[in-house]
Amino acid sequence: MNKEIPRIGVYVCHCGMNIAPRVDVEQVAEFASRLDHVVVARDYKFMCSNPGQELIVEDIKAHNLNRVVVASCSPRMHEATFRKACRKAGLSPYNFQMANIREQASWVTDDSRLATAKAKDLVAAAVGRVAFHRPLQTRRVEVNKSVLVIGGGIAGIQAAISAADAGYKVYLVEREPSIGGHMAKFDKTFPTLDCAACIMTPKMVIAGQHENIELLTYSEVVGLEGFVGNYKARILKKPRYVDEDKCTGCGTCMEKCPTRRVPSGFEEGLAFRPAIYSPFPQAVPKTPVIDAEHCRLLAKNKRCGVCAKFCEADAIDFDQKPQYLDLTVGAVIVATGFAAFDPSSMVQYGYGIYPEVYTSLQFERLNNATGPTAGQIVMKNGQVPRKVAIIHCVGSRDRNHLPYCSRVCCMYSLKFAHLVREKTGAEVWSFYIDMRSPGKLYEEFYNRVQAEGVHAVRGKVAMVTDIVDDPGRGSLTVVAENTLTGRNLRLPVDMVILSVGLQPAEGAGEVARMAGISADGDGWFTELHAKLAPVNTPTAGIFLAGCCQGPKDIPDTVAQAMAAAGQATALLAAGTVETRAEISSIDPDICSGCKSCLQVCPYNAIYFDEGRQVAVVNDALCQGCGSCSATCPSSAAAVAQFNDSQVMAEIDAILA
Amino acid sequence: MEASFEPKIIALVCNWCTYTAADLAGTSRLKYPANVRLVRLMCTGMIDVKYVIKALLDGADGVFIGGCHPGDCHYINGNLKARKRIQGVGSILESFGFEPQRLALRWIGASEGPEFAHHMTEFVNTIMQLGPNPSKARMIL
Amino acid sequence: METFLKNPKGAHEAVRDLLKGLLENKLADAVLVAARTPYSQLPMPMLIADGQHLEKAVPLLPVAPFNAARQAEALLRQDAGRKLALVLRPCEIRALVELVKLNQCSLDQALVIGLECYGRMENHDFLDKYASGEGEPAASRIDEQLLCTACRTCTRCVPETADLTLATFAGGLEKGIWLQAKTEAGEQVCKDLELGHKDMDPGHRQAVEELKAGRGQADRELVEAMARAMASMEDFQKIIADCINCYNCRRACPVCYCKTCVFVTDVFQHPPEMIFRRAEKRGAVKLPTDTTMYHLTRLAHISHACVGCGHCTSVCPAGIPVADFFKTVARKTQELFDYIPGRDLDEPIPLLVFDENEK
Amino acid sequence: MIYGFFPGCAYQAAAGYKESVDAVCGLLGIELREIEDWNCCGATAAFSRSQKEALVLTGRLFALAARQGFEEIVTVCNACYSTLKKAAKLLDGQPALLEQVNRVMAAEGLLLEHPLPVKHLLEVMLRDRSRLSWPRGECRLPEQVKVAAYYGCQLTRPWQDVPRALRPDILESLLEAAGIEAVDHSARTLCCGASHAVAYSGRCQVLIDRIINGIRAKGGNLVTTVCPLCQFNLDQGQQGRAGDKVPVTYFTQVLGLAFGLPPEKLGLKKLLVPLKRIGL
Repeated sequence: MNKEIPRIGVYVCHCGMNIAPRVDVEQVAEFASRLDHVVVARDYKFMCSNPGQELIVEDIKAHNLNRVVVASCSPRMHEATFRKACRKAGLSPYNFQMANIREQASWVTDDSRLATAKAKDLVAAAVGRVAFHRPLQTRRVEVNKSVLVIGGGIAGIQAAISAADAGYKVYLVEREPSIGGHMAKFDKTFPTLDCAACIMTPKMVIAGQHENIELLTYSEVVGLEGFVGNYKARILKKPRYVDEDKCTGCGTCMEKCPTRRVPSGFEEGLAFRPAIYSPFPQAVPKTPVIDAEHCRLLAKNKRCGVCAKFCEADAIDFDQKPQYLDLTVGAVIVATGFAAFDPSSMVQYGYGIYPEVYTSLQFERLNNATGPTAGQIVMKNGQVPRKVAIIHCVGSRDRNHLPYCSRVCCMYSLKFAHLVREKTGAEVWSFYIDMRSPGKLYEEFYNRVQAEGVHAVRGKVAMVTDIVDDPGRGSLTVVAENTLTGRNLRLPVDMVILSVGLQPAEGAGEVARMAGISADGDGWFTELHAKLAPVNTPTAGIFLAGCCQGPKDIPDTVAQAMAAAGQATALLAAGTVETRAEISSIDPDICSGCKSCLQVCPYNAIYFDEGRQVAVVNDALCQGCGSCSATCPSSAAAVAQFNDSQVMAEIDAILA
Repeated sequence: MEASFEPKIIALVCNWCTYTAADLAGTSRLKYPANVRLVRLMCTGMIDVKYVIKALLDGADGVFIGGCHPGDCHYINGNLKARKRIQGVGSILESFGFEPQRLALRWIGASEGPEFAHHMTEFVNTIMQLGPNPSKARMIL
Repeated sequence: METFLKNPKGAHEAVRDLLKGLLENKLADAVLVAARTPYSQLPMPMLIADGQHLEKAVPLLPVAPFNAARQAEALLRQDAGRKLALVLRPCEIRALVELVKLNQCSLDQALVIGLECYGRMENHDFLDKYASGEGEPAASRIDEQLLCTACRTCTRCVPETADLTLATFAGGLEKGIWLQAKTEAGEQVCKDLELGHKDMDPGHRQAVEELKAGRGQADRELVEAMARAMASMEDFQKIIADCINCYNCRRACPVCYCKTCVFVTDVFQHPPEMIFRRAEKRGAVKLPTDTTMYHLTRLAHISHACVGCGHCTSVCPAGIPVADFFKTVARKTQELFDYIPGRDLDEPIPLLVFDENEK
Repeated sequence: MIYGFFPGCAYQAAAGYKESVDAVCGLLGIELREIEDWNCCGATAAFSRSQKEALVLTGRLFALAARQGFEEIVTVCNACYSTLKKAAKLLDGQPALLEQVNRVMAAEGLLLEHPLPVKHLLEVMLRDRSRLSWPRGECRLPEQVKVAAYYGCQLTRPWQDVPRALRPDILESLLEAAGIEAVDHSARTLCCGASHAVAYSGRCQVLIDRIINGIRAKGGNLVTTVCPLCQFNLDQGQQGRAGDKVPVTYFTQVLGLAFGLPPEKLGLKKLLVPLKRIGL
């Protein structure tokens, strides 16, 4: 029962031209002024502006209001703003309610009469409900001063370094044997053409040696629970069969291993590796792993153990078992990156059929000084190509595959074009749908590459075939239409590069589930707000970095990684977080001890007090989902801000 | 003055998915019937059967419940609990002559603004065809 | 095993012998059984510790002012360090099972003796008819028409989870009563009391079938009639028109287990302006408010667990057939959740279990 | 096994197609029972004139087949196959169209509830192989014969559901089942220009040469087709050809040879590019 009589102030926002013309705000304010307990009701151009907020503050004092309603945009936009204003005037921020008359009325309704009617209802609902609001108590709880970074690509590495430099413990988890991700495979980077290794390797080394960073390579996150400031993560360390502490990284084992022809994932299948391997020379850590599937001893259990015989450090350990690590961290940065689109499904481009058709990642390796050809752009037969075709948007902007633009394939294709021209002098034909070069120095790079004599053809390639009209002029024919000239084209070439699109990394969905973050239709993780919270997720304390949130180039990835680290460390620096006020509590005088709530609570946040035979909420664990309140027939369990009286008052007012 | 029937619909939606989708529909300026009144809850899992009963007894012409797709619930499985509860109360209300179509449960994900608008339009049309809530005219004791 | 408890004085005496035996052999420290107080015509649930008092026990009389499950719960709420034997009707046992599921009590210290139940009369009918106790019916069957509606339409009149069952339907009640052991505990008791085995009266099964068949018919007719009678909110309002919000029905209900009903908490103590608003909206509003809300909510909360004992109707001062519309709705909800209340301790309560693949 | 067979107009005249089909089917225990009173499917021409008329032509075939108790229609011609598939897709999706067609066919007392599945004999042989009397013995086709499978454009596009439409391999699988290892080439579904052979023979020549060259480049010395139009066009299209000619056969002719059936029963004499070029 309401002891204190509510004194409510209602503020209807014009939001410039966003609400006002469609919704008759004066009428709504006048309507509000006649509602029960409303002491003052006004309309104003921009409630979120300083004068707007001041208006509230002054009224609270002048009319000693004890409840405030603002009718404007979505609470997901400005609830925090107005709660602050209330607090500033000495009013509990929880004695506030917002009515969303922009996203849910003015913006979605043509008929201004209906929009106004809807706005009135929503205001009435807010007023009806706010009368039942109570000041809520929150506690501050310690934030664990460490960060978990999931994914060891450039995004994860940068985020880890930034957070570690800020003085916080960082756990960097990477499922491959080495950190580095995709960028480690690249040779040059657009538009500046500086060598990827030259800028990447130092970062990897820093990450590897940083006293605040604990590298967990060849490991995966298999469990994640808890809440902001206090996440519990379970890490699976896959058996390396090599003792990281003993191994000196001398590499003898790799030379001696009798199994030699395992296709190398890092080399995109262009080269082979032994069963005991370290993916690439600059790998961090250097410690190799034994690939149990191909190891003669582990897989076929033949008598082998050659690696062990030659290992002077005696680091080989065939008895290693999977290990589980349980970490407690204050924040989590998700940087699971992307996977390159596999073009084998697009039979018309002949990938996997014609040896001289390469994916972009394969071409990166072909270019790379440490790659299978030591950086020579040559065909399988060792000869230098005379004519190379580069096909943009393979899989991208394609209803049958990836509907969206990969954001990087135009630029890296131009980079390829440049490299081919520079290294081989070969003729380069680039087939594009639209040339997209938005970014600092990108357009300039495009112009430069054009000037280098690259033929750019606007048109999607129909097919690549090994049927050639003149065998002397290349082993492949690219069939396409030049949509600018309207002419069909049968272009003989020696080599075709497929600039494939980007898709979410394998297993990203699992990570999303564990972290309780959502993904869009294409599988990219959704940020809290597209513009205003690009690295945050709806789950406090979990941040996004890099391509896991959407296709990105390296500069954007690094920027976002630093931003994510910034957000995470800001949270840690604060030292404590305010506990959620909107959580459940159980009235022991009403509870009948039936334990139903214990059964439905997804967080085991309710325990049973055997002495009093009642259920009790652990407010550190409760997330406020209300499973218990909806299950409890006597409503002994109730979520603050969402209790029966408040919700039913809202419904009551809408239908009054 | 029996003007054209403007149904009033109470939509009990979860903060994370359907409410977000509604905002998205707004920012995308998608138009849908103005008859819907959203009541924002943290999760469909907190929807008490009383809310549904009250809304219909107080004359709502329809009750729409929108939550995250199964598996996507921000609170792991609140939506699954809701689904079962709503089935239960639905079958009860049905025995008292409430058409089952007056109570709808749909999954609308955070990024599904267009779907939100679509479901609203669809539901409002259904209610239009059903006509006003029979209990509306009568005095409810 | 089965056996026949002989006693020339008839069934009630035979039951008393059994219970006396339990007490004397320390198989139970006390017995909960319907018995007369020195002053009452109606048998009340009585906790009997001394065999002397068993002479007043009349569990087979066709009347019961309570669903004794609530009294049983009170005694079994926590371990009292005593063993309790309970003589209960099938609907009482079903309710008790639901209460155990709801963590309200435990059967660890209980020996449940169920009786095959011919049904009960409404208290006032019983008193009118047998005020003097003259010509009081023996344990045997009485005219169905004398029974309350719930019992007349009850097909679950044979105990389903009792340790021991008093097989009233097997007949021979003037010479004693048949006893069946349904659980290990029950078997043990029979051994301890050295009750020899005797093959069940062959007529028993048929008697049960016939009774159930007749009741089933009555049940279907009732539910169909009721479904028609409450086909719209307006119809339903006519049915509950005289409700005075006394909440007796939920107090009498053995599965309405809430210590405090939400309808007597702050949630429904509306601030006056809210009630005025309702009056202004509809022109007038009946007080107390939320009567329909109360009945619908109760249906939503526990119709799946309704054991059909009918006590809600019996206690209603306004003569509202609460049990009838509960039965009608429960039929649907229990079918929907494929749930049969009181059948099995391990059968989970529907609203507490859910999974992604449910439709 | 008995199949509802739609021969199509080009079948009878096709060089040895009928002979070889009869011979091979006889051997395998396949009975192709002609749909009685069948009519021309209308091919692409009918559709380019009027969709409704085209759908009546095809609809009638489905209706007849259904009435004669067949559950699917088997063809031996890509054009028929493609046309029927297209019709089936349209009629399945749009009750209105089906209604129109039925109204016309009512005059004949025909009613079509739903179109039947359409299969090429090639697909049927592959699918039902286990239930056919497939010869056990090893392949009788001489070593030096290098068979190249040619599908043409209409078997896999645009209405069909043959996997890897642009580089199918079901014909290769069938040949393999007869012990023939087909050459791996890229001309499988290139258009041979058949439908323009008369109007633009010059342009077609380029296409034909491209196909033949593509096959020769991969060591193929015998083309095998699944369609009268393809066979005829590729066969006669080589007459003016300067370079080495390659015999163009029907898949049933090659199967026949592999199974060791007497050549004279396979109508091989009717081929324009003679088989003796490759010592047959």
